[in-house]
Amino acid sequence: MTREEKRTKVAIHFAGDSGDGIQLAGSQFTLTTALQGNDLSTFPDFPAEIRAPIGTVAGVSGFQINFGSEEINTPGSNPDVLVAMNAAAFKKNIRNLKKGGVLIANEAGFDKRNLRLAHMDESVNPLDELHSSDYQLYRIDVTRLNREALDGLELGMKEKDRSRNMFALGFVYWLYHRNLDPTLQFLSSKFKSKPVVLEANIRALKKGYHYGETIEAITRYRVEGAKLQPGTYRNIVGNQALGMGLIAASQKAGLDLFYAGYPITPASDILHFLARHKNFGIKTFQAEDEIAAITASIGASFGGALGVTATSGPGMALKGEAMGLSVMLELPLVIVNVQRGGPSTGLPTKTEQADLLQAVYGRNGEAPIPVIAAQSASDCFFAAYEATRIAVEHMTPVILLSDGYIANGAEPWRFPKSADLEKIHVPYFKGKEDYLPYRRNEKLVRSWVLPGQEGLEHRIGGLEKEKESGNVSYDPDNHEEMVKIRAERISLIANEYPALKRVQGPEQGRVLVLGWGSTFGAIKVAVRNALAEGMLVSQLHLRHIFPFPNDLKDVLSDYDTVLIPELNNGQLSKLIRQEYDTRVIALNKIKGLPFGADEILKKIGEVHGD
Amino acid sequence: MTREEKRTKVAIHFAGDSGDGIQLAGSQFTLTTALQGNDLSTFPDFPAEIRAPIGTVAGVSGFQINFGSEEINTPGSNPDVLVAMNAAAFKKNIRNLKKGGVLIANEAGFDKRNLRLAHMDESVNPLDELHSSDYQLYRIDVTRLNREALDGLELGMKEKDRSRNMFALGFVYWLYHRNLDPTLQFLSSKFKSKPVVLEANIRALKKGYHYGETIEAITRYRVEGAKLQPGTYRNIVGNQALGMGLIAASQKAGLDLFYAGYPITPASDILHFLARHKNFGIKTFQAEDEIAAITASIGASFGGALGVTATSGPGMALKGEAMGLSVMLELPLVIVNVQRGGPSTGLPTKTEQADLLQAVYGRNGEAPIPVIAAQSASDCFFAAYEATRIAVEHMTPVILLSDGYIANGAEPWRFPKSADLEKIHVPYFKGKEDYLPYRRNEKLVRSWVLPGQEGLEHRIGGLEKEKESGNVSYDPDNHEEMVKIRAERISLIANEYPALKRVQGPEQGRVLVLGWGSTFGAIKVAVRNALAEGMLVSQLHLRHIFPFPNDLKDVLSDYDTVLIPELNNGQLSKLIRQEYDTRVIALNKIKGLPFGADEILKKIGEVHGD
Amino acid sequence: METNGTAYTAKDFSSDQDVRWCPGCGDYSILKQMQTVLPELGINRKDLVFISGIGCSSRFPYYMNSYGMHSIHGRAPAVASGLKAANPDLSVWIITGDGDGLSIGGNHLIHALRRNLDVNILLFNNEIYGLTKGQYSPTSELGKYTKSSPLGSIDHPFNPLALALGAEATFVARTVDRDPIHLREVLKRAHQHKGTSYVEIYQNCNVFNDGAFELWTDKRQKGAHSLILEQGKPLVYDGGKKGLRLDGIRPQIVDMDNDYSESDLWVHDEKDSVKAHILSRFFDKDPTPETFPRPFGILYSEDRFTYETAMQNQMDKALDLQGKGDLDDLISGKNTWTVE
Amino acid sequence: METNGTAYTAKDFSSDQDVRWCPGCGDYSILKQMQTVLPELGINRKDLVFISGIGCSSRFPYYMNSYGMHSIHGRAPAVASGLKAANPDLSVWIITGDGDGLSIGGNHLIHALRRNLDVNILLFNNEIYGLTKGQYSPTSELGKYTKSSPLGSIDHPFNPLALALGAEATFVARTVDRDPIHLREVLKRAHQHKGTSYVEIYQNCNVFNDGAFELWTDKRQKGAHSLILEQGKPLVYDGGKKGLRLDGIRPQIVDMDNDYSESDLWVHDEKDSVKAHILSRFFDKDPTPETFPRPFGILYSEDRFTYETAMQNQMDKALDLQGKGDLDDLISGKNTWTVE
Ligand SMILES: Cc1ncc(C[n+]2csc(CCOP(=O)(O)OP(=O)(O)O)c2C)c(N)n1
Ligand SMILES: Cc1ncc(C[n+]2csc(CCOP(=O)(O)OP(=O)(O)O)c2C)c(N)n1
Ligand code: SF4
Ligand code: SF4
Ligand SMILES: [Mg+2]
Ligand SMILES: [Mg+2]
Repeated sequence: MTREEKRTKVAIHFAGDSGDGIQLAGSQFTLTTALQGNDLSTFPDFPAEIRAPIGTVAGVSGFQINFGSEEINTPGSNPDVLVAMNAAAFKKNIRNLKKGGVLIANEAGFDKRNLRLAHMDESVNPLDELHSSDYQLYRIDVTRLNREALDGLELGMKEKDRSRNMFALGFVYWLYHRNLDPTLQFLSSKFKSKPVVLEANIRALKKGYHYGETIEAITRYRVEGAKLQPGTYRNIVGNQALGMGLIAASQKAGLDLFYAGYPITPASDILHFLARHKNFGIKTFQAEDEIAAITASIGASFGGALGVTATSGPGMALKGEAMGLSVMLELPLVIVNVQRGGPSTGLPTKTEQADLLQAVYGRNGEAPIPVIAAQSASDCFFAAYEATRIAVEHMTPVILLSDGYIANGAEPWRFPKSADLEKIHVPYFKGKEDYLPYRRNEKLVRSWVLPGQEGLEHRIGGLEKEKESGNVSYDPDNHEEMVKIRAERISLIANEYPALKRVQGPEQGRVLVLGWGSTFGAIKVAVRNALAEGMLVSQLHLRHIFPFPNDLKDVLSDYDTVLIPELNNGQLSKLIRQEYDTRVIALNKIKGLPFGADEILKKIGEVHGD
Repeated sequence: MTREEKRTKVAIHFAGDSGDGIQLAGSQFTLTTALQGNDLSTFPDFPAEIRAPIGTVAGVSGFQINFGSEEINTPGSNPDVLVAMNAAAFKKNIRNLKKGGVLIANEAGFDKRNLRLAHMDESVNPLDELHSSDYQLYRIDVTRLNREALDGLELGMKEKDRSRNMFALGFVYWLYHRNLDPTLQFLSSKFKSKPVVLEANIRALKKGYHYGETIEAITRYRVEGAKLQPGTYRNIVGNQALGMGLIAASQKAGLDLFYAGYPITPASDILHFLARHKNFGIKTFQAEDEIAAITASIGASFGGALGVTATSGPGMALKGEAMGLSVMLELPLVIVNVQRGGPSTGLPTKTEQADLLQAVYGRNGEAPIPVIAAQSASDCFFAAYEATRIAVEHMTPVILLSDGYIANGAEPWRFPKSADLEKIHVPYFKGKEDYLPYRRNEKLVRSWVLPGQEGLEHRIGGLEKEKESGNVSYDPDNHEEMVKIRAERISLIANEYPALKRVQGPEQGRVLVLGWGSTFGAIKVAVRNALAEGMLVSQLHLRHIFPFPNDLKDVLSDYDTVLIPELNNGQLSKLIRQEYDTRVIALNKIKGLPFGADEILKKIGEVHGD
Repeated sequence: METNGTAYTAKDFSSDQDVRWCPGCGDYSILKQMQTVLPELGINRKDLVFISGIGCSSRFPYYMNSYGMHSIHGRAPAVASGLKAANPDLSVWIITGDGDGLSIGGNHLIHALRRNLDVNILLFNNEIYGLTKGQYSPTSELGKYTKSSPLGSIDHPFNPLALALGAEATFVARTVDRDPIHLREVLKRAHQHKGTSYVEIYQNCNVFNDGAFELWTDKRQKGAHSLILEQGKPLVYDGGKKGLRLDGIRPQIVDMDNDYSESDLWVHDEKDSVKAHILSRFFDKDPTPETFPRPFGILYSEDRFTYETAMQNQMDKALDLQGKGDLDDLISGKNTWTVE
Repeated sequence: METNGTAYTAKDFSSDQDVRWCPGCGDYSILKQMQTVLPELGINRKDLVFISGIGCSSRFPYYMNSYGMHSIHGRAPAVASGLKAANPDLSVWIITGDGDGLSIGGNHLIHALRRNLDVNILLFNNEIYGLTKGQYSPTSELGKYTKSSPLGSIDHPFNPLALALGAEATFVARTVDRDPIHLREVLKRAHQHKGTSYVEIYQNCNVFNDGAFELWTDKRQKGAHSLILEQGKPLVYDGGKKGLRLDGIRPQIVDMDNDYSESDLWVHDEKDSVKAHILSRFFDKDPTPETFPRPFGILYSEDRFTYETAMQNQMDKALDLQGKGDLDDLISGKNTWTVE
């Protein structure tokens, strides 16, 4: 007989071979759960290889989702449920599983061969070794049961086994009272053209679902919908949100979007996404390399489009020279860096925040470029929108920093109406003549003339220019003045920032936890708990990193200590130390993984303590 | 009748058309003066165009030399003598000439055509306008006199006029009691194959020299040899010294020098210099671009050579990704940046120090690379030597910063004996087996095995590596540990620095003038004068910028204020603020020109005042 | 892109900036011919854009009274591709040098050629790095003595036209600074070609590589060494004294005075890629009696769809398939839920 | 570089790292054939180096028990050039992909080819970006549907062999992962060639571009579509049923059964650059009866001095002219003066 329990929060980790369709199962569970009104946060974690060797630990692909009836800000560190499709998946993740948690293991994945591939003792099945007290163990021979379920279908064993993920997913759906329809719809459209495969997946899913009933003394869990802010929601992935933000901004600015990119993990999906939306007047250009990508974007901006390029660390390193050119040209340009583990090729599929100083300083000469960062999957939309606004209204390149974690992560999003998005004003030249390319308005922004405009023909380039005419000038005083003007015009942008708002915590206190980018969620949970424990701690998260907000100085001065958690070796800490004299303590994690809230909470405790 | 006067210091500025051979005249005067035992400092200043339009101000090429019987550290700001070959040269430089200074003007260069080209009033000859009290004016019709001198030679007018520079030079030689022989020797070897041209130049030089006697009421000046430290001296230009430093270091390390470069002003001369010295076992490779240059150098280092590449700002911006690779590979590599005016293409032939932050931070991921700087033309030798020593002994890329000013500038050099240069130890792997590519010694340096060594075959690359084996590893903890190790091993280099020595000034005081790179000379003069005026000021100049010397903190703390003069918008200031809490005041000049000592002295006064 | 009646003169295309090339530089002549031929091309000045990289030659845009960008070293083809794709109505001219276009910029050049946007690439080939004061370039001959090759260059040079043909170019031509009429004619044809027109222009750098092309510019010698290509005409040169025929796949120099008549000769067909290939390989440096003449004119031209047309077609197709994009639909997506 | 008696087996060349390509990937076969053929090449393992860029294919060096470097994307030819120039005794193999070698690395590739160092370039062409999960590459066919070209690619692809010929390559060959014997033979010839050997290897990416080369690997079809080149042999294929002849410069497919005998056919001569050019252009995608077969084997090979030899000669010459460099003479220079 089946028991029922309620939960306010559950973290499930799906793990299996790269070939096992774990990412698909994970994203389906996410969509379904989102549609059931839970708040959630996900973290896909896959190997650098396309399909790392079968059965090996290196080849394990994982997907963790944390969902609940309460607010969720991180994918959670220790899952309540582990779905292990094979021994390697078990070996890699079992130590994280909460004591007393649910372990769903695919028996067939623990045979001698799989144990060997996972470099485990072949003579003992680790599942036999577990103390039943430690976990709620469900040993299911998914492979066999699934094959039975697909009996009679015109499919080879290989093809049949491909739907094992659906069987497992079905079982988890049952366990957590999930609704099958969204996935059924998804399958029908995905396998439109392959009716037999479709049938197989549907059967597998349903069979897994109903399998639950056949087990006795099993507990099912209910996780009510979350009391989120009223409104209409959707589920969103970071790179998708970023692409949408670019589209929205270009539309609001009345500019055609020209996107040039060279594929690189984890930025490629932005190219893929935009390429599917040409009906918004978007032109996508797959360039021969990152240098061609940014220079083509510059060319497009010169032609009157909104030039955008996206890449990751190694690609950024190649764009430095062209960024300098865009600084000289003073044309709108958005440069996106979806950061990954470095240095060099580093850890291509892992997340990191180590390209911040490169973004701020990685060019020859005095070449200031605004730098802003996205803090969550859905925030990628607003960050992209703000980056574009600054680029267009200030005629400047802007660097937008995201990272692998939020780029691939998903969360529910109370999305905005396009009508509510602020308008973006393009500083076109209004006159008919006397155009001086580098004459500036009160914000030191030059006005924009496009090729094709009669009588306003002009030339621009990368050599130093005479103050207003923009003609080449080697005059010493002019050079110094131009360097100062380029610095000044960027610093003026800070005047437009909204006043800084603490995310939570008192106006003054012992510790200010200052963050940027994807650490937002983990910091939020940590600070919430710290406050609950009665600590005098607040949270401030930066959207704009260069130039810093004018009011940052005051906020910092309201706290004894500023704690800066970063997924790098202390880069924002350096920038803060360089600008402000406050007591800075850095909390650095450089493991290619996001922070766990507990790691930050612990540190807050220490800092608050001393 | 001719008067004689003594001078302890004279600054002469030669100016004329790009085509007038000003640079050659200047360098000959330099060599001659050096050989006469004067201390000196020079500053060539030419237009970006190869031969900018004749007669225009944009086309003026200048060469300033400051020499004396006392110590000379800068080319001097306001010359005592101006040689103006045409109106444009006059227009551009007359305001700098000291009141009462000597003005040597080529009459023929002030005709209507030249006045028009210089955008000056054609109706009046500016020479007529000068108050004889203001300057000692020598109006010489160099063109005519020179043609007369070459009368009968088998040369067209054009060719004849080409030796005008020698005529003018000869006159200046006479005026300052210079010895003709060095230049005569130079000419004979330069025009070996062209006897007529040789004859023309010799005649011109001598005619100019003897012309002096024909003028009455003229003053000649004696500038005795300088009381320099005893020893043997030579005259040296920065890029040449840098090339020699590389050769010397490679020889002392017992490594073949492999240099790959792509031409770029002002770094190209390093390639030219090394290409002429293949007899030192040097291989030079003119690559298709800067990326190929650095990666070819990396390949050569992998093969057991000393890989070196040099470029300037825009080229550095392109090398960023490959620098990251070299950080991962932990192979010796020297990367030279002869800085020029930026950003972007900027001011290619002007000097600047604005690539410092790029050198320290311009890469993706946590990729620490030591950064060191050369402080004068001759110091380029020792800086290159030190860069190589660190690169080899620590198996790391090293960035060496020079700039256009010292790269092209010259000074006397009490050069070292090769025997006195410290040995450079190469951390070759001693064993025969059990080689782990990333096993480290106590300095965290891995040992070096070259392809061709039996039984030690191994693979390296840009992906994160397992701690000792160097195998690819995506393990989170290993990544963090490796990032820390790479940071630690670079910071350990600072333990080997010699203790910091103030250049001058008290152990404690009001103001410490902290500099790096080519500002050394100007700061030295400024601080000397400030001390003479009784101010409590000292000078400290940094060879090593990253990592900072361990004892820098203490030195800084001995002064109330640290004044940092830089030819940029305050980059070292940022780095100092970020590391130390001392009162930093920045003095920035961004005009493509070196500091004048007076500019710095003035600022010292202000700072010392408040 | 056509002029709305505006009749231009050469002067209309010269900017107010004073030209800063060395006296005697071949670049002057190219600039002049460009300004002279433009009025005939019927391009409205407002739609005219010159994009260059870095080098002496790349200063060109500053001297043209049109839109222009002096970009960075080697990247002009990429900049121009973005510009043309963003606004296909513009007449885009890429100005590059043998270093800018074939050394650092080689990759962008070959990719531009295969993509075939309707732009014109003018490669000023002086077989030297001019602006950096005289190092050998990818087109410098073997053994060339320069600042960076004091013992002579050991780099086997590129054959700029063979490279372009190998890179899928649809229009490949050669001309020379000292032949104004031919230069103008080729520029005109380059403009008319729909697709990427690649024109190598021999340009004398009188300061660092003077006389590099004397064989083909010197009055006395050029006749015997230059082969002027004309569509549909037999290949004759040296004032009609010499001709070329094909013996199978082997080109042959024949004396016209005796045994051969024009009807025996190879007839130029710029649509024939094999012939173009053979012509592009007439490339020997030091002349012997057997040396083939250097061809000038249009070696090859092919009609192929342009990149920007294909791009536009896809935009239209996307509209058909998906309908005009609606921002709110995009943002909300298909699966939403509401919290009261 | 020759083995000092050491007799190797394939096993000696496989490293301890587990291979991480997808099951069924064509890379496995190439790896295996390389390890199998190496013992025959007489290279001492200590002198063997593999340099790669980034991509699935570029993982290759990790699996070879030799020296190796997995460098950065597109730069392997430059890294290898520096390595070979620094130590000419090494046997240097460059492993690259159609993206690594022809997209981001295109410029280094063509410059390596013209310089002609004695290295071997193996271009694993799977007509897709594998490691980044399936975008079209510079060799993907027009209209290809990929993640980055949802409406089909509009980029006219490179012809990798024609590009190499245009870039002055001295050894140009094609082979395929599924034909072990041919693959080994070509690798052997590549090694033997003194100069840069450029080998395009058709490689099946069974995950993102499965069957791209079926025409030339599928038992049933390949006969009719593959032309195996053998020096000095007439061009016959389709089990001898079909042959190729040259009608002037025009290649022609002829039926052997009737009117034509082998003596009428085009005889393969890998030294003939024009023939190589024509062969390289047998490149149509979708087969029709008129479609020319795809040539496999050595299309072209030419003897030209290698870069490192020329470099060494200059080093020697420098020694003759200047004598062995003396450090103190260098530092002091010719003009010195002494201060007492
Ligand atoms: C990134 C970068 N590298 C190098 C340079 C230096 N540079 C400027 S022009 C040039 C080559 C010029 O040769 P070419 O393209 O043939 O033009 P030319 O001056 O001969 O007309 C070089 C190497 C630069 N400006 N930028
Ligand atoms: C500078 C840089 N840009 C982009 C990437 C991402 N990237 C890695 S491999 C690759 C292309 C792989 O295609 P190919 O060379 O054909 O190799 P394959 O995987 O198909 O064997 C790309 C774009 C990178 N690693 N570095
Ligand atoms: S250096 Fe040569 S190419 Fe450059 S402007 Fe002078 S003559 Fe012309
Ligand atoms: S993705 Fe394709 S090329 Fe890469 S390993 Fe898998 S099958 Fe091979
Ligand atoms: Mg050139
Ligand atoms: Mg590929």
